[in-house]
Amino acid sequence: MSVFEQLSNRDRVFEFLAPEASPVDVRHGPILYLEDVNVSFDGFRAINNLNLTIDDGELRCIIGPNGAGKTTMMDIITGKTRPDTGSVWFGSRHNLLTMNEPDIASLGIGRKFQKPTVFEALTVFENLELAMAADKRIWPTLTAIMKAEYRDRIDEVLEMIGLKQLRDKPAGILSHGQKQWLEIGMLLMQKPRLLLVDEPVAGMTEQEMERTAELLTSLAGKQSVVVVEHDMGFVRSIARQVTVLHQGSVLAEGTMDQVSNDPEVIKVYLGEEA
Amino acid sequence: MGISRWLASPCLKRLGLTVLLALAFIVASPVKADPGQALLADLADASPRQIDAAIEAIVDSGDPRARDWLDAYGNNRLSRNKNTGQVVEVLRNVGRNWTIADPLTGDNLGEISRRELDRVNINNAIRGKLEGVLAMLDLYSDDPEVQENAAEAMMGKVNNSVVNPLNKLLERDLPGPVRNRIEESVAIYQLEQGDSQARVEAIDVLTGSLHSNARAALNNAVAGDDPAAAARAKQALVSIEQKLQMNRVAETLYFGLSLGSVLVLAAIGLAITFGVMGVINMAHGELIMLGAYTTWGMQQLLPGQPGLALILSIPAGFLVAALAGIAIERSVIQHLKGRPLETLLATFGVSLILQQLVRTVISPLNRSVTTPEWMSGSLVINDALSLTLNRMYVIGFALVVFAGLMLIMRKTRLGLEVRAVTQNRAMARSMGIRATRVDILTFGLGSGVAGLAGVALSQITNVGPNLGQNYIIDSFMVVVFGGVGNLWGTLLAGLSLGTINQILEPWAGSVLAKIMVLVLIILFIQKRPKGLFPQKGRAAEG
Amino acid sequence: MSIKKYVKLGLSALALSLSFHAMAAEDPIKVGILHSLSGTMAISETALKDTMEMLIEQQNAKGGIDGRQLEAVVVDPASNWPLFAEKARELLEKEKVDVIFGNWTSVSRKSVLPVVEELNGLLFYPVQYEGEESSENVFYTGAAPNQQAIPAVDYLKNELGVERWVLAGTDYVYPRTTNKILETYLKDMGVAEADIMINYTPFGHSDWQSIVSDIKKFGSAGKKTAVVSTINGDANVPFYRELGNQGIASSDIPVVAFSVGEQELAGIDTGPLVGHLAAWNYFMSVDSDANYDFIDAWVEYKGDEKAVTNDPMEAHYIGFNMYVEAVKKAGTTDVDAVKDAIIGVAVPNLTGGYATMMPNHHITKPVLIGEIQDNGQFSVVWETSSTVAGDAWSDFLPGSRDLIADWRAPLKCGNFNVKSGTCGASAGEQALADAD
Amino acid sequence: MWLTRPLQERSTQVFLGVLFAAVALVTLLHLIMPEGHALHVSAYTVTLLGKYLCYALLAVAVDLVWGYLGILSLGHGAFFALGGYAMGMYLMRQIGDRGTYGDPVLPDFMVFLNWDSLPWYWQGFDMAWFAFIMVLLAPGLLALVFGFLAFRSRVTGVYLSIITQALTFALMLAFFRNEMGFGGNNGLTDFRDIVGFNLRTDATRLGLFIATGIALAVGYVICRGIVTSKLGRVSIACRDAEARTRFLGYRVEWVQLFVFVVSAMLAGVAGALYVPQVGIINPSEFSPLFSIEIVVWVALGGRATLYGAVIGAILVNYAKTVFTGVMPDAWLFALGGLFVLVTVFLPKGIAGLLQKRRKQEDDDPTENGSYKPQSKEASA
Repeated sequence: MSVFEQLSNRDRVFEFLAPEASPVDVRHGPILYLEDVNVSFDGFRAINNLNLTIDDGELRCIIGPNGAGKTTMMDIITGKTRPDTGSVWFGSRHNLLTMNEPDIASLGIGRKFQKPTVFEALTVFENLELAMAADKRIWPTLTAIMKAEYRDRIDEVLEMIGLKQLRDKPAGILSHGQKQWLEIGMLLMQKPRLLLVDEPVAGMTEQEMERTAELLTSLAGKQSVVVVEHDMGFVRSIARQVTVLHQGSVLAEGTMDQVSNDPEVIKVYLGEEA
Repeated sequence: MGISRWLASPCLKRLGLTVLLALAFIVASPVKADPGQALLADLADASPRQIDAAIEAIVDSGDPRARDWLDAYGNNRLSRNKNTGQVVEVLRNVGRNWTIADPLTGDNLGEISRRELDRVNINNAIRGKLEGVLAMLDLYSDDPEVQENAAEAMMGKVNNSVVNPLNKLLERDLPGPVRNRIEESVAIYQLEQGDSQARVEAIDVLTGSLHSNARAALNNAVAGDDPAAAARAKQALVSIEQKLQMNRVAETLYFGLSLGSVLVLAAIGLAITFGVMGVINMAHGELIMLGAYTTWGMQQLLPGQPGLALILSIPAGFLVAALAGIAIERSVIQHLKGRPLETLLATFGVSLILQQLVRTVISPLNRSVTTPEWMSGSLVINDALSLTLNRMYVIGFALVVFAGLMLIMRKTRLGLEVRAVTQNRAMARSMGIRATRVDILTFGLGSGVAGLAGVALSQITNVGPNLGQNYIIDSFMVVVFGGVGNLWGTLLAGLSLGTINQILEPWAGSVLAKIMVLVLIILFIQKRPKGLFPQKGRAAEG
Repeated sequence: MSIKKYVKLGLSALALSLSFHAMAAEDPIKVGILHSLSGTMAISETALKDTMEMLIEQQNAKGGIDGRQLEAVVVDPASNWPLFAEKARELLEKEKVDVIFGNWTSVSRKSVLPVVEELNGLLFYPVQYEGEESSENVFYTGAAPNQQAIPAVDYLKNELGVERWVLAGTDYVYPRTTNKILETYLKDMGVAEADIMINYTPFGHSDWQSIVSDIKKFGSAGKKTAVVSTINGDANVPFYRELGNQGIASSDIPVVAFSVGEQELAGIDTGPLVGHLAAWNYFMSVDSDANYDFIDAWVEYKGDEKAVTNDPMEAHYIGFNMYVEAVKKAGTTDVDAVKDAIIGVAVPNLTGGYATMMPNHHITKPVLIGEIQDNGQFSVVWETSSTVAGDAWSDFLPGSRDLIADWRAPLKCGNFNVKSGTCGASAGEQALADAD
Repeated sequence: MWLTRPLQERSTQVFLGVLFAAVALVTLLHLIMPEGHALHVSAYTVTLLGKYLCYALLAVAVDLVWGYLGILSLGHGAFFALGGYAMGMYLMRQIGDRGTYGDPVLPDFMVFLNWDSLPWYWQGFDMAWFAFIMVLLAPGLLALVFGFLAFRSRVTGVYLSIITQALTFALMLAFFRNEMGFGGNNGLTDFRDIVGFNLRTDATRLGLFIATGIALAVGYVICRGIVTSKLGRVSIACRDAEARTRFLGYRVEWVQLFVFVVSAMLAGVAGALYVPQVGIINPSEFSPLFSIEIVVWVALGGRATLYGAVIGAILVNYAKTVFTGVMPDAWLFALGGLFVLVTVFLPKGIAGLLQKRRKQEDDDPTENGSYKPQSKEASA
């Protein structure tokens, strides 16, 4: 029987998916909190007074036409881009604007890129190994040994993302969809508190999409997930809360139905879609 | 008696003979009479002590040919035929047989083995005096140009034998510059020889003159035993120094600019092949070298007219280098698409080959490239500040080349296509741009520009197999400092690096200055990891 | 599978070691030629290699040495100093040459020196150098500072009345040492500190603008000024060009160069340089039949009417003939025999005199001052009345003042300290003593 | 343990096997075979091979940073030379009063440029242990400072390559200056003995040769150890997708710095062993062209396969030795041609050829290391 049936029965919980005690303080409110964020690239305002809050364990979809600033927003959260003004908080303790990518990553924010980027020269197994939550300083990394438990954990994820057969093949030979999966797998290995998933189903077949949908929904609750996606069908299939970005700021927020009935949204976005 | 017998009579024969003799005598006599023969002989035989006298004698003889003789003497062209003892003028003194002429009649005596000739000795000291003497002769010329040069040459060469004639000359009306010069040179003489009154006047004349001889004289006066003059001279010098300061600043800037323009020229071709195409072309230096050798070749083809040759070698150099570049692109680089570092290695091999090729085919020795008249010497702003012409041309040339490239890149179809291909190769292809053709043209263009740089450099430095090596590293520094793929960056980087170097050099010394510049580049790249003008957009993302 | 490859690699290493044992027939006298044919020094050294090959050819035409033919063994140290040592070793150990003619730069000599001494070879070094060296196995046929620099300075001082001195050089040992010697010498003659300007530039320095203008400034202080140039090879062209363009005529500020010969001039447009000076022990323009014959032979050999000769070529000419004489005298090519035999051997030089090998392994040379002519030649304007013997240890350097070299039987010492009377004894302390 | 791991993998075993076999063979042939016997290996050859091995170690060091970290260093000659100078200074002090001027303290070049006392940075080099530490420390420190500056500010790709070139170029100019007190252009030479052994005896040469062999072995194992460790995979990750690696929580700059420094130290050791064998160290070792040549060896042997670097270094230098002897006037053609042909027709170098023969399930992960569609430098 496939992994996904297991996944779908809710009482079954993979221990490696269970968030371990993390320094993130979510006792009072949201896990991610963006306020009045502004970014402009020589003149062009990519993000414009963006306000966004993600609650702990929430699954949030973010949609918006091209150039709405979706990817830029992710760059800001993960520390790749520094905003001109505004504040970005992870939990109520960590000001992300003061940290660099590795720190943010080790805090428990995982990111999947729009264009799937895996280490093509390394095998699928090694890709997951690198992603695995561990002490990532130089010396420990140099002296690290592959313990049996790690191997099992990796194999479990391999199982889940359905790349078991390709375990020892270089990731370079994977198909586009497989790469997407591998990257999601790497996210899982990181055991993040917050997953930022950028267009996870681009270039996937219908059934691959289904799997992905199931996986993401299963994650929600234990981890907070932010999905940026174009594919309305997919969004509809997973979305509880949807945020519509337009020209770098929030245009509308609510359930899929609320949003899709919002005249503003229809004008700028769905109008074009429909 | 019959006619025939009369004809045969000996008396007539005798008569004819005498006539012949007479004729012979008439023809021969002027040779004997020519005084020049003796004068030149004296000059040739003169011991170091007597030389001056011999020269004087030639000048006083008032012989119209005197000037030519002294010229020939000054230029090492007077020699003595070991066998006949005749003094001859050497017209052509290369190879084993030299062409000589008779200085008296000026007619060509044909070739003679070098071994048969014994040069009439001359050295700098004498040459110095000679210049004074010739200048004195020229001062009376009615060609103002000649006069001016003569006056210039007079500076610091005035001695009591010429001072009076000079003063007489001053009574005539002369063109302004000539007069000033003569007055100054007389003043210098007065300052050294004259009485204290004359000294003071002299100092007043020299005050404000930026000419080095004037300064020299004043310095001596300061050191001299006449306190009054010394004090006055000091003041004069102070005022002069102030004027000099500005000139020196201007000079340094000019030096910086010219060094900078050389760097720009050397680097701009690389900015295209490397910056735009991403090909790390280690053979770039050798392409420059080819351009320089083309100039040399041209001058060999057109002996006697270096100027024309130089101008012709601008297109020629471009073509040669461009073709070589295209050859490299076709044979090597096109196989290395998307492997920029491999291009570094392969082209490194190519550069080795090209260097050795030049060594074996042409020669390991440097080749001499003559600088045309209109490029040698310098443009005199004032006595203290003069801008060397060859470098001024190079600066201009660099700017023209740069402007040209800018036009091609911004305004022409090629430029558009090049930018398209560099932005996104696949996309450009799909839009019907023939990427390979663009590559060939781009690389050809970059290489051609390198050739142009070579043509310019041939006027400044060695034309030899190592020419390229000396510039390749600097070129890379300039391109990277300016920001890969940005022509403006290259221009700015080249000029600023050159200027910085020249500003540092006077107090740091050339070696340290160069080191400092390198360190500066390293530190700068820390601050701005993508150079002065970073490339924008996805193309720059790694 | 890959093991085979590895083994192949190992074998190739073995093969390489084997290849070094192709021993040539004992019969011919093997002459090693150690001059760079590629790299930066090829400019100067290639001609010397050709010279040697020509001389050997001539000698063989004359029936070799006592019937034994000579055979040239040419290698290319590629202007790479460690490679010089390696190639010297190859020549002596593998090729078993009887004598080596080679090197140009001091550094290459320094790197070869230990090899030649260890393997007891013979090296003839043809280039003017900084002195401060006398090896039992090296014969210095080029000029020592006292055979070039000092007479040149004397000439400038006495004939041209120079009072103010610019010592400009490339920053390496030869100019450094030469300038140090000259500085001491000038000061001993009572030249003031302020009247000496010393300037060093890196190799191949190509931008002389500011330095030349400094020289100009320095020269406008009222005293007759001259530049003593130890600028090396490639840097000269741009230097002289700059001089010409900034309008420094030889009659204002003459430049006397120690490293600019006919070969360097061949690469320069000499028009603007007429009257600038060079000090050598030989000029192509020297008026002697020996010289004319040599030039004719050279032109013949190169098949190029424009081919030029220069001082180091003469040095090789002398050195080669000395070696030939020494071998004849010793009746063998055995190194030690030749070493003893060669001291005192006198052979004609190309300037119409004789060169004798001194006990300190330097030779006697006339010193000539030449002026650059518009045809790329020098015209001799002055020469020493008699030949000067090369001085291994300069009298103007504190460290070496008390040192002499004498390789004859009793002393057999390259650095004998006359003060302490010991060989290689501590002149260092002497230096320290003089320093403070 | 990361250092012992390589010893279990076949390729390393084979490599060490061949290396030690070759060294042993040469040693035996040198000692046992009589002079002039066809199989005798002369001291000249021994030293020559010793030199090759030094270059091989240097090449391995370069391959470590270029092949596995994607940092094309055009300045590794600088680290090599620094190690060499450290050793050279020690050897210089060992000359003692046997120099031409017989000064007990000052090297000859200092005496005749009359320096009156030893500059501070020459202190301590009379002690072997100090000198040997400096062999590691000097290059290591330079790499540390330089690397820290460069990697911290994320200088990458060709920019990094060019400033490494600037680094070595600047150092070359600096060491040419006689005021620096390193003998200027003449460098350091005329060495007598090392830790008590006379450098001019064949025995010492053999010793140095063997020592070099061992150093190469150790260096190779260290590098293998790194590249087969998780850190090795991380560095490959940095090479291929630096940003991604950051998002996984690795501090890329520290990884780069660590590997860079290790590589620099290896280069230093290579230099230190090189100097006593060739008998001279001079600024030309700093010349950028030499550094480029090293890279060419690596590329020729096969990037990102350490043994490839060794093959490349030995092959090119052997070719050099042969050509400069056999065809002095034309050897540059041969060498240049070699570079061109190999880069065009053997993109993966000689090692690439070897791998083709291997079967796919070769247990060596780094074999795939050379598979890299878009590596960072492609952004040049």
